[in-house]
Amino acid sequence: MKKFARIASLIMALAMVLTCFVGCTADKEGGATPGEDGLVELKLGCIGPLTGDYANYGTSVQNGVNLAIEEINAAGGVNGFKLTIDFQDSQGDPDSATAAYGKLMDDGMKISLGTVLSGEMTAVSAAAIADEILLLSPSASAKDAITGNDSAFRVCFNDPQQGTVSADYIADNKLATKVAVFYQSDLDYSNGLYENFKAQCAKRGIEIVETTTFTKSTNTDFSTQINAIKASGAELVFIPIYAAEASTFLTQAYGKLTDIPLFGCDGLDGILTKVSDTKYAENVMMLTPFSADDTTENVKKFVDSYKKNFNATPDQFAADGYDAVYAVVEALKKAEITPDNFEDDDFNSKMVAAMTQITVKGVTGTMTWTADGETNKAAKAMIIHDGVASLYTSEK
Amino acid sequence: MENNNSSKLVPYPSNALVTERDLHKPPVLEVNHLGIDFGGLTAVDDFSIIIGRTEIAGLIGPNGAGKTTVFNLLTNVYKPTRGNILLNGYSTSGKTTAQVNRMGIARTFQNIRLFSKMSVIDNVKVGMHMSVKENFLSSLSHGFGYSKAEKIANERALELLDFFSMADLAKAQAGSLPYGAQRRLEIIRALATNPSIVLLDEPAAGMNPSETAELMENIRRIRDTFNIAIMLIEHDMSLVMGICEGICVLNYGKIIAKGSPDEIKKNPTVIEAYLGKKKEAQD
Amino acid sequence: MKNNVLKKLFSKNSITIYIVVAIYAIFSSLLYTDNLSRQLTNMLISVSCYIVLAVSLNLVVGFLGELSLGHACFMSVGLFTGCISSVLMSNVIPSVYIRLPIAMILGGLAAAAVGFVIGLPALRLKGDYLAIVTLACGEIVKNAITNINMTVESADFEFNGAIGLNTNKYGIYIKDVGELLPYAIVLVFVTIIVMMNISKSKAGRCIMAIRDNRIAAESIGINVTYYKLIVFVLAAFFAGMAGVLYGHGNSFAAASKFDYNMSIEILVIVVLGGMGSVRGSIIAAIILRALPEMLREFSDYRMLLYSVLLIVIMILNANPKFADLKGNLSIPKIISRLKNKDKTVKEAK
Amino acid sequence: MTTFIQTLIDGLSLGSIYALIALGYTMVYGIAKMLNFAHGDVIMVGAYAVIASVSMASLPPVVGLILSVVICAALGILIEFLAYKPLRKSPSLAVLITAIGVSYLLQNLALLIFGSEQLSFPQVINLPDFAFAGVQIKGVTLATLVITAVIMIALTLFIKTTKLGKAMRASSEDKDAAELMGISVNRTISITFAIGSALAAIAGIFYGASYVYIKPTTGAMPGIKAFTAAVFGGIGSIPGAMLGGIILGIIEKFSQAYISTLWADAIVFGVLVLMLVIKPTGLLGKDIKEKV
Repeated sequence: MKKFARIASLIMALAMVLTCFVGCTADKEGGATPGEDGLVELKLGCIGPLTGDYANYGTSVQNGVNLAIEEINAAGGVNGFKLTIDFQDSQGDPDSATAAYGKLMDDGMKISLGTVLSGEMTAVSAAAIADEILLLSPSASAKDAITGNDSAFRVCFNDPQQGTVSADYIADNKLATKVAVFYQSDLDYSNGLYENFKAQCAKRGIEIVETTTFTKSTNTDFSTQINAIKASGAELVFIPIYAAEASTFLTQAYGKLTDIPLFGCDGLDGILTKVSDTKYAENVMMLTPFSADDTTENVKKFVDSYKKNFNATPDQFAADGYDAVYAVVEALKKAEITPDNFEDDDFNSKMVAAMTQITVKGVTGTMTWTADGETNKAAKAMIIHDGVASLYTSEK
Repeated sequence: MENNNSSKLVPYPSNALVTERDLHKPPVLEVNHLGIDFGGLTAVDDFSIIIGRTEIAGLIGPNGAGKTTVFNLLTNVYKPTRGNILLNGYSTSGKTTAQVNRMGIARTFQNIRLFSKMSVIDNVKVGMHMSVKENFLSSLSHGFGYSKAEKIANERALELLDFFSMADLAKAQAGSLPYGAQRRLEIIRALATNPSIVLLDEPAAGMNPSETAELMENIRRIRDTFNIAIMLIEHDMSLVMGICEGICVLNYGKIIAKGSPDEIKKNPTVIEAYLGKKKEAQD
Repeated sequence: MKNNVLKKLFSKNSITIYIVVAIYAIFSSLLYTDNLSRQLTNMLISVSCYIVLAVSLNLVVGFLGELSLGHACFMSVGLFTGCISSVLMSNVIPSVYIRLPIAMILGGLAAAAVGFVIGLPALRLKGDYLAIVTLACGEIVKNAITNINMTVESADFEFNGAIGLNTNKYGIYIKDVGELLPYAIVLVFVTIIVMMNISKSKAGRCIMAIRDNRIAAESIGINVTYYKLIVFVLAAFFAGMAGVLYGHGNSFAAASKFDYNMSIEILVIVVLGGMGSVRGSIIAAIILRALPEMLREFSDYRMLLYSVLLIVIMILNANPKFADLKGNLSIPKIISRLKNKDKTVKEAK
Repeated sequence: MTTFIQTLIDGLSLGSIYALIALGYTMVYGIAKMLNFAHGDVIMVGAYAVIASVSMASLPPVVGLILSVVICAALGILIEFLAYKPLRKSPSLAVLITAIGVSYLLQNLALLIFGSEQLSFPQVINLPDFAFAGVQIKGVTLATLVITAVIMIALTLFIKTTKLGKAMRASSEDKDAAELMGISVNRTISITFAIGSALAAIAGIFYGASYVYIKPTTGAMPGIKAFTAAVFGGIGSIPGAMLGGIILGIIEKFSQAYISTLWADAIVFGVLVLMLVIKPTGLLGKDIKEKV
């Protein structure tokens, strides 16, 4: 075995040469010379899990981003720019995401679409403070993911917002007075929603009669939790979890939790495409800014071309990614960035300043941004009936 | 260490294997009615023996007689079901194998058990671990008297190796040594623990006559140089009869004879155990 | 006498030190002159942590010969204890740079305490049974940290284990890699020097003796219990320190990251680098951490290539022909060949 | 009381899946003396094979199931040949690392072929569910239990009585001696992997039938749980694997139902540690005393 140390030294020498090589190529910047189409390349970067456990979220965002960029470039670009996207894999690991962010910076990224997951975003937004580069995360929803970095924004709601709004919505519409909560205890998203939901429930007089959880290592069999919810006499189950686990939950709860509506947030989006049979998703409500079944023109257009391109129905993550690109486009327009001035020192500050001034009519709603990076947009409550999600109306 | 002084032993039982030379010194090992059962099966029973301060004792018997089990009992690898062991006058009951070693018993193994991935000298040095004056801090930092302790350890280890003319092999990997050298190294390692008695489990196994002769010489030299007792299990009768002063014969876990080599050679029970009863054999 | 000095200068351990010095010299000079790519800059601390983790796990796997699948949990315990205590100390010691070493020691001690507890089953179990118990203990620790909910009002500090620790928010995130790197270098050197020292000391000999033959080790009076526990405690201590460093170099840490997958990742480094070889662990840590980053060019096929390379390296490593080849290219071999050349030249004269 | 019985049944349901996976794990371990960390991922491949053949290629379910078993058996032989055979003489840890590499490889291959989005397992096993006195039993659970028991008995008999089984035992005891006795060790180990992987395919089918959704990383967690179960039952012991799996499932469900879902992981692993410390060779593992 000791011999290996020797080969290792050989490989290491090789690795060092290679890494130095990587370091050298880093100097290359996308210069301002226009290409054949007369457009100058403007490099966007994004980081998210394309492999590993959370690969589906990263892939969704990637698809949404790619779609938006294709559309924009096909329409002649923006302000004389052709957008390019470099999407780096992080496996969901904040550490890897930070390294990927470094690589993107090396490769001349001008605008960052941040990261897909909250943990990654927390790491990257802190590491990026000194760069002052605009970070617009499509889907990092944890409260702290963008705090501390004045250039960081997000397209999605933050977790506390959603938890609070959910409790309010349930109270306002008198959906239930006794609720059960089912959430993933080792997931930041799930916890953030639950904590705030719980706090708001206390304020609004909603009684939480049962709280039951699962973890990443026990996410296949929910029979015990379903039985506990059933026994608790809850009138509604709040499930602030992602669609993958939710589909498992719904499938197993089928026939056991009849007449008890399930209420989730944006994580549930895309549930209809994930369950093996849409009957499992009957009566599921979700509070989400995006719905693939929305008949608004721009949403319809987005959903159709997404289906055409990727042979799948877009979910929240894809829509967030799509909107993030359009928000960047709006900001570029607002800040009047052109190929003449985009390499100026004040590029970043102009972009960041523009972010709080723009209004984007995206597929996840009409958005404006506050200086602390949060978005203002309306959440819609959707309810699923017969395999179709439609806006919830309380008189039904 | 509970009330050790009271267990000091004075009188010798009549069947002691103590040579005249050691008669007036307290014995190194006194074993009384030792026995062990493995799941109802009695492997060793009523094993009593006394070994003198500088005696070379032999433990012989047919295959499966329980000889190695006796060694395992003496070193507390197996906990005895019955009986007691007094080592230098102190009871070893309830002690771990490591503690028993520190009380004064060292041993070798039938199937060689060296630290095969370590160097020869490290095998010896690890045997001397109790006498190397290094605490954990100096081990980590190589300060606080580390150099001095290592220097002393090195010198002493080389001395020991030289005693068996193995000093030139000090840097070799223990596992790569030839068989005979491995056996010798195991003995050196046992001696390195500074024992008052060494148990050798078939030290001559696999050796040719000239190697065996050399081993016999070495065993005597060990006794004379270190002034310790040696107890050995061996099938090679020329070796046993050649160097042992007292011999104990074991069969089916019980002592069937004790005495000097000459007595053992003539003992009809021993002959019977080894060759079988003539009549029965014919049946 | 001169020969002895030479020997010392070119001993295996000294060469390891030279290699590490050279690596850090190159990277720090690049870093401090602003010539290092951002990708590599952002990897420096994490790779340093992995070196410490691998070298310390090597103490358990390589020196003691016990399979441990719970090493990541020591890092996790260290990280959270160290970082939280650093936050809580902020009123007493305002400078995070002074708090960091204290936090590292506290984190290390907490991890060592957990290491002691996890080491206890190791006294009775071995092989795959011990492996599964260490894995289980790691998962228990992860579960426990996830369920922690603490609020310290005086320090305006809140920690929810499931959501994770945002070090940036509490001012203990050291953004500038250049500021954190000296701590990392010191930690790496302390770790490898201690590990190399141990291998050449009484304690190390006893530990390796237990690995090679436990029964023989007992027969020569080695206190197996003591040394096994010491190994677990010491390995955990260093892993814990690495955790604190990691926590200060990353603005976000969640307990769920430190699961058995990460422990396995560290084990892969140790085995690939060679059991008991400190140098091998260091180099393998660098390669295995750098590999996925270097493979970024291959985008979708990145992790696929990584897994193929892992298998290929392991198989090549077992191939005797390849072993000869790499043996010939090793530094000591080259040195000895150069020496022989000198001799033959002299003799020719 | 109803809750208690229901929990017990839920535990049996989960445990029988663990047991089924653990059988393949322990069988490969018992013969090849290696921890095949990729076993869980072969389960994933088995499930995907059914999805591909039944849902995508619209083949009849029976063909899909058979295809899945055949593909996995072939995959097992291939993995053994490419990744493990070159390391036959290496330390067991080296093989463990290669197995981890194979596990990553399978996951990432599946990711490239089937994408990251979860797919639904087709309803190939249609069994009615039972309910009496407020307790529900799924048909799949009963089927899994029965098939696990049948496989356990068949495997035990196979290894104890058949010529090939004896060759397997001989190869596991002493490869060189087995070779001298005219047993082709390479072939025997290949067959072991084929059988182990075919069992993984069956486990994959039942996993899919019980839990429906399959992702490229689906195999990882059940793999680790089954490994835990196999060690719990005494690794290498076939009845032990079944017992270990079922007990693990029951402990998991009871700690969720009666103690806390938040602490369920810690409790399950805590019980495991405790049991192993009390009985260091697992429930049914043979205590091989090292001869001194």
